[in-house]
Amino acid sequence: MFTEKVANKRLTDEEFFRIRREEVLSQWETGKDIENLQECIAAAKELSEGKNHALRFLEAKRNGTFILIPQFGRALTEYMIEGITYVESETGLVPDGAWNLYSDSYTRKKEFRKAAAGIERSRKEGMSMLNGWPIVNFGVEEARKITKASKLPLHFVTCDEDARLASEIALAAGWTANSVTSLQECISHSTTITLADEIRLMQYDARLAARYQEGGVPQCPWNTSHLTGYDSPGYHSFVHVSEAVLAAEQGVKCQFLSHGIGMNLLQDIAMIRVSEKLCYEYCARMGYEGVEFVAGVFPFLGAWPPRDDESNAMIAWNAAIPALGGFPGMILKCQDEAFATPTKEGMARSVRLARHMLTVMGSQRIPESAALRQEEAMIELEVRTLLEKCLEIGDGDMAVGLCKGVAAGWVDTMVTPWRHNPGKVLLVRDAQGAVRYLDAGNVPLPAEVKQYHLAKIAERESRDGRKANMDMVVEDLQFASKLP
Amino acid sequence: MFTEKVANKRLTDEEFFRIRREEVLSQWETGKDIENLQECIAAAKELSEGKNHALRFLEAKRNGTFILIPQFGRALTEYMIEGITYVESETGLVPDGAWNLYSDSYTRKKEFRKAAAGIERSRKEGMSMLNGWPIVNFGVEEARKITKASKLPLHFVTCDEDARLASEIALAAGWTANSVTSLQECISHSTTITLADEIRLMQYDARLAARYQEGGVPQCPWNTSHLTGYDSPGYHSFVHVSEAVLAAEQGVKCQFLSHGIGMNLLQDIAMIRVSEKLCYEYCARMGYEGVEFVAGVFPFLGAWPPRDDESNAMIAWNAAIPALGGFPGMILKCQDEAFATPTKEGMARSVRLARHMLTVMGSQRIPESAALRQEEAMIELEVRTLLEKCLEIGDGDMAVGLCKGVAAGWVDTMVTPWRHNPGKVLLVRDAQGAVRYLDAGNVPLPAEVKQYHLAKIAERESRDGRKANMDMVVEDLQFASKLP
Amino acid sequence: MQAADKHIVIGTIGSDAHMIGAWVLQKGLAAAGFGVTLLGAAVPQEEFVNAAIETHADAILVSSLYGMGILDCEGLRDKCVEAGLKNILLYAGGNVAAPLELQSNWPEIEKRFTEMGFNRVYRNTVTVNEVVAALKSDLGIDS
Amino acid sequence: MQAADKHIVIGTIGSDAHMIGAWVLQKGLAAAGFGVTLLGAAVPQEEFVNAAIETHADAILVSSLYGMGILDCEGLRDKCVEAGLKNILLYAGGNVAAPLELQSNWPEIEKRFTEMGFNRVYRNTVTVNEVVAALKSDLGIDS
Ligand code: B12
Ligand code: B12
Repeated sequence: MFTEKVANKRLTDEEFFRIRREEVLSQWETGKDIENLQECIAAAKELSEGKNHALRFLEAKRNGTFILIPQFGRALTEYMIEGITYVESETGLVPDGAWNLYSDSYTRKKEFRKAAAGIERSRKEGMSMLNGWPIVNFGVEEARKITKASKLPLHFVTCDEDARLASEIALAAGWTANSVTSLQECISHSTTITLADEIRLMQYDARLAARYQEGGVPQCPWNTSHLTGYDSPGYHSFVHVSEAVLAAEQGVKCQFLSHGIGMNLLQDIAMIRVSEKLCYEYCARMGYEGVEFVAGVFPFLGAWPPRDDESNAMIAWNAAIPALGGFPGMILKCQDEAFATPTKEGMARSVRLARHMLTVMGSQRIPESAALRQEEAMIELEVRTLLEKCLEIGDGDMAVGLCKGVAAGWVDTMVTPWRHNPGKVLLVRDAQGAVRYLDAGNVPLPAEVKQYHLAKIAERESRDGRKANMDMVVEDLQFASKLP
Repeated sequence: MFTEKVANKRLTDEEFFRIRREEVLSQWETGKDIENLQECIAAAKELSEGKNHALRFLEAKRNGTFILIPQFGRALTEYMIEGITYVESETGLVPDGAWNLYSDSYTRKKEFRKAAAGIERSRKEGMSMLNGWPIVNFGVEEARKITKASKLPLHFVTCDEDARLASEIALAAGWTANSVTSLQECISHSTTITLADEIRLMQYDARLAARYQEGGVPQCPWNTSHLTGYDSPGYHSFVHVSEAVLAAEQGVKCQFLSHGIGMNLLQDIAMIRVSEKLCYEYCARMGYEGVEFVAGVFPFLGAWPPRDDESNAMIAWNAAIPALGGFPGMILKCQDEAFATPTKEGMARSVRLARHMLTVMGSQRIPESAALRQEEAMIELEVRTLLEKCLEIGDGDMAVGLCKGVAAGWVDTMVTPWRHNPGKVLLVRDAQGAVRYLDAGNVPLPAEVKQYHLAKIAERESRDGRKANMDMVVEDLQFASKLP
Repeated sequence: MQAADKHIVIGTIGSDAHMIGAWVLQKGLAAAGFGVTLLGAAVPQEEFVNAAIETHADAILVSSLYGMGILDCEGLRDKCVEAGLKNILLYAGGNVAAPLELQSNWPEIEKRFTEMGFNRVYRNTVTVNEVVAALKSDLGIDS
Repeated sequence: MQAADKHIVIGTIGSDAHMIGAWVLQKGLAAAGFGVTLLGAAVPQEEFVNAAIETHADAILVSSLYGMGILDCEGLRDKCVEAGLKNILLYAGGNVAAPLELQSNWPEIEKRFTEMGFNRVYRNTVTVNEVVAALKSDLGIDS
């Protein structure tokens, strides 16, 4: 597909429009409805009035308030509208909310024919047989119906390799956040694509967002580290900073940093602080000016418990962490998490629960402490080492360095479907439930960091009276889904 | 009723048995079934085997683990047994649980005839028409049925002025914790009784617990600051320490410190640390040796929200605080809180939720920090000042000092039904949701503490753009019960 | 007719120690212009009646939170009638029943309180404004 | 007959990227003595069949987590039959349906998978031990 070598360089107008014409709009028939980019931008400007993601999130950051972000995705437009309006009207989500909307996985793999069959099937069965909304099949006018039905900023999860057409349609519909990822997508959702190819695809998405921004529709694409649910905090931050730099090069001016968390209060807060700090620092250092970052939390991405009561605990604790950390974006999973795509009732319940967490604890913050500083220092050391090595090996080019790092085996994490991942890393939880490297593989952890992790694991070993090993790794994967 | 002056002195055997005969056992016909104290102690020893409150709680404290404590109280014995066995079997509460069991309020006011009518009425209606289990009407054999039905330590809420007969029956049934309170009872549940009378009544309860302990049945009576739900943390700690000293004088060797909390993480943790520390310190100073204290949290005693989702948030956050504080006792309210006495289904759901909080966060603790130290220092200063003033004015006698303090108007709190409370104090929440003195009345707050509170209130005033006043006080009473 | 011409007696009945609700209510009614006497907590029926006579009250607001409101309120209307307060308004409010099954069956609760001679009964989710509006309407006050 | 004589192919079907379940399952089955081939995630039907032929597999365990398992599994039995694997055991497991209404109607799910020619279908609450026991029973292994 892509033969050129990758580089962290802004797409020229010429390239952008060539790709747009040849590779993107032609993917499916609905591409033709958005041929005129100027018109799309003008329409988006109007449609997103009063519910712009970037403006609302930056405002929340300034004011120290929170935005609750439920998720939703169903096969048919009417289900989408029904769900969105239900939650908005039943929960008081407006105005301090936003939406994280999903396409189905066929769409995310460009299997539009399968998605079409899924739409038909859903109509026939009278329920959603797809795990999200097939935006490409439905096209921009349908998407605009959703925009109009909601009072809130909309983000569309445009990921899984090539989501360029989905991005085009979402932004043309007045949704004000797509996804600007890269390594994240490979690790979470891919098997064979190369990182270089993924980066090239995502450069387009980023450049597209930047064009809308430049055209007067502020954008806040999501820079995420949702990953597999079982990754080191340092790896998360590394993913964020590298993605930040790549998106900034394309002209993106505001990014939402959606961090998958491990549910260890101190470690998660430390991780997010390090990410945010280094996103600013590295962008500034590489000459990208005026780029803003808004930090957020995506609830634990590992296995959830299959019962309401335990899920309620998960929802609460996953909300308590951003609250105590003071991170404005609180994405929500719901009580249906272990079973099926969220129902509207489930999302409403989850919004109400999280909202009340904010009512009772929303202004409380974790105090500064030596323990938090230490956790931050350890993560920062890990992330800086990886970033510097990337820049070094890539001759100052983050994209090149990233690709080389994966190929050389020192950019690594655990249990991903992605075949190019080295897969030597093993992680377990320590005595406080923080995530630690049992085996760092070829990740160039500074000796100090490595020792810190091993010492923490040793604490657990002595508490539990057994050695950390593969069995413990497997058990830990399921620690939060177990019922008594 | 009591003509003698109060003093913090152990009841002599002679006094104890005279009171027992003349004032306690004769209160109701079931008193005669427990005439022989030696036999009662022997029976209790056997019945409490393997589920002793003191032993289990001290063990949890040593191991850094938690005990979940649901509550229950219904009019009929069969309802009690049904509820207890349901929760124990549906939640995995055994072995790391205990029960907080309630009598009805008629029993707590010695209105045994009304309680009898309530029993009849409940039978007729086929549901519980009393807000708890009328232990005195039912007597010791019925109570023993409950002991046998449960696998866990049982605490009986023996309070509301004169609960001496209830205490006698509960302990004779092998329940291993009654209540040793005093000012707490006046503030929470009383209108006209004098503090001196209340202390005298509670001295009997404490001495009774000590006798069981001396007879080989370890006891862990509850020393509580449940109060009204709207009291300063310093007042809470002060209540605990004063109660600790009074109970220790009677020979009580282990006390469970059940703190009503305000739901401000730092302030609550600081309060509990101060209480525990000063309980040890003052008991040692007054010569009571080998007294142990186990700290716990009673969920917010102010108004709860009238919907499940918001109640789930309350349950979660009220569990997170003892978890992060490392306090072994986690008492639970449930989703029924705003409406009616807890159902067994509600208690089971709440246990499962809290248990999963422990699964995901149970080994995480709040780190030491300057902010926490400052909060502790402020509370400690307040409490020490009150305690010292009591001892000074009481000539070294805590009971006398307490009574004089109330009479003189410098022992004071807010919105209690107790007519002897001075009632000049007004509390509001600050910008972080911590409870602060808007008006300290005649409470001898050190100037430093007073200024600290006012400065904190000023932060909120400037955030909210309005002055703190009575309206704010009234609003704050309901801050956690409001739905959007 | 004005709120200031009307007097209301409020208290928590029986052995019930909850008094925050009544306290909040009193502040709200006073702010709405009513004359209000707050009797506090654990108030016997007789005391309600005596206070109503003494203050020439137009309404008695009985608060009951602890779950035994039905038992505690039985006979209050009779006592009012005996004392010559046949037509005095009687409201109850709070958490009037202990079991959730009854508490969540509100038509049944209303039926029982009507049978006991109460004019209105309210859940604890009622707002002060709703209570003020009901009083004004029942007492013929222009709003 | 022993577990070591039996070979199992495991993978996640369709466009599904979830592979932790299959990975955990593989470890469990291997520990129980089975020969196991793990195909990873996003495995097309053809690849399952080819791997089964290649490894002389006795069972194919299809994992599907992302909610479109019904759509992805249709036709797999036919492909097996065509390839001469008429009697190979077919199990499915995970979160096989997207809507909660279907996912929580398990008899309906079982009916559908039976109609599709699957021998068993499991929810995601199944334990590895239960899967091992079913395989042993279906494959006639002494336990
Ligand atoms: C605070 C509180 C306490 C405090 C009371 C402090 C005080 N000084 O008042 C303390 C901790 C002392 C306490 C003690 C007990 N409590 Co309590 N308490 C509560 C709690 C948490 C909040 C009540 C409150 O203050 N709300 C805030 C105020 C502003 O609202 P409100 O009282 O509902 O009043 C409003 C409305 O109801 C209405 N209203 C009230 N009265 C009236 C009357 C009329 C005529 C009208 C129109 C309107 C009206 O207007 C008010 C203002 O908006 C409730 C549960 C809840 N609701 O969250 C339990 C609750 C009321 N308590 C309960 C019980 C059982 C007890 C105890 C027996 C012990 C126990 N098992 O916990 C003791 C009572 C002992 C005794 N002798 O009475 C139960 C009652 C169960 C039931 N009804 O079936 C409840 C519901 C908790 C529960 N689910 O178990 N409690
Ligand atoms: C971890 C996870 C992810 C990770 C996957 C990482 C990885 N490398 O595998 C990430 C974050 C990448 C991810 C992505 C997505 N996910 Co996901 N994910 C989960 C989650 C939280 C846990 C799954 C897990 O790993 N469990 C732990 C393992 C050990 O258990 P298990 O997978 O259930 O497997 C066990 C059993 O099911 C059984 N089993 C499994 N397969 C088989 C097969 C047979 C034959 C047998 C007998 C038994 C069996 O044995 C296994 C071992 O015990 C679940 C929700 C949950 N369950 O908590 C959602 C969930 C599966 N994901 C879901 C979705 C929709 C997605 C996405 C489409 C995006 C989105 N909307 O979130 C993408 C998928 C993109 C794609 N192309 O596939 C949905 C599926 C909805 C549905 N079925 O209706 C779920 C249920 C969440 C939800 N409620 O929305 N996800």
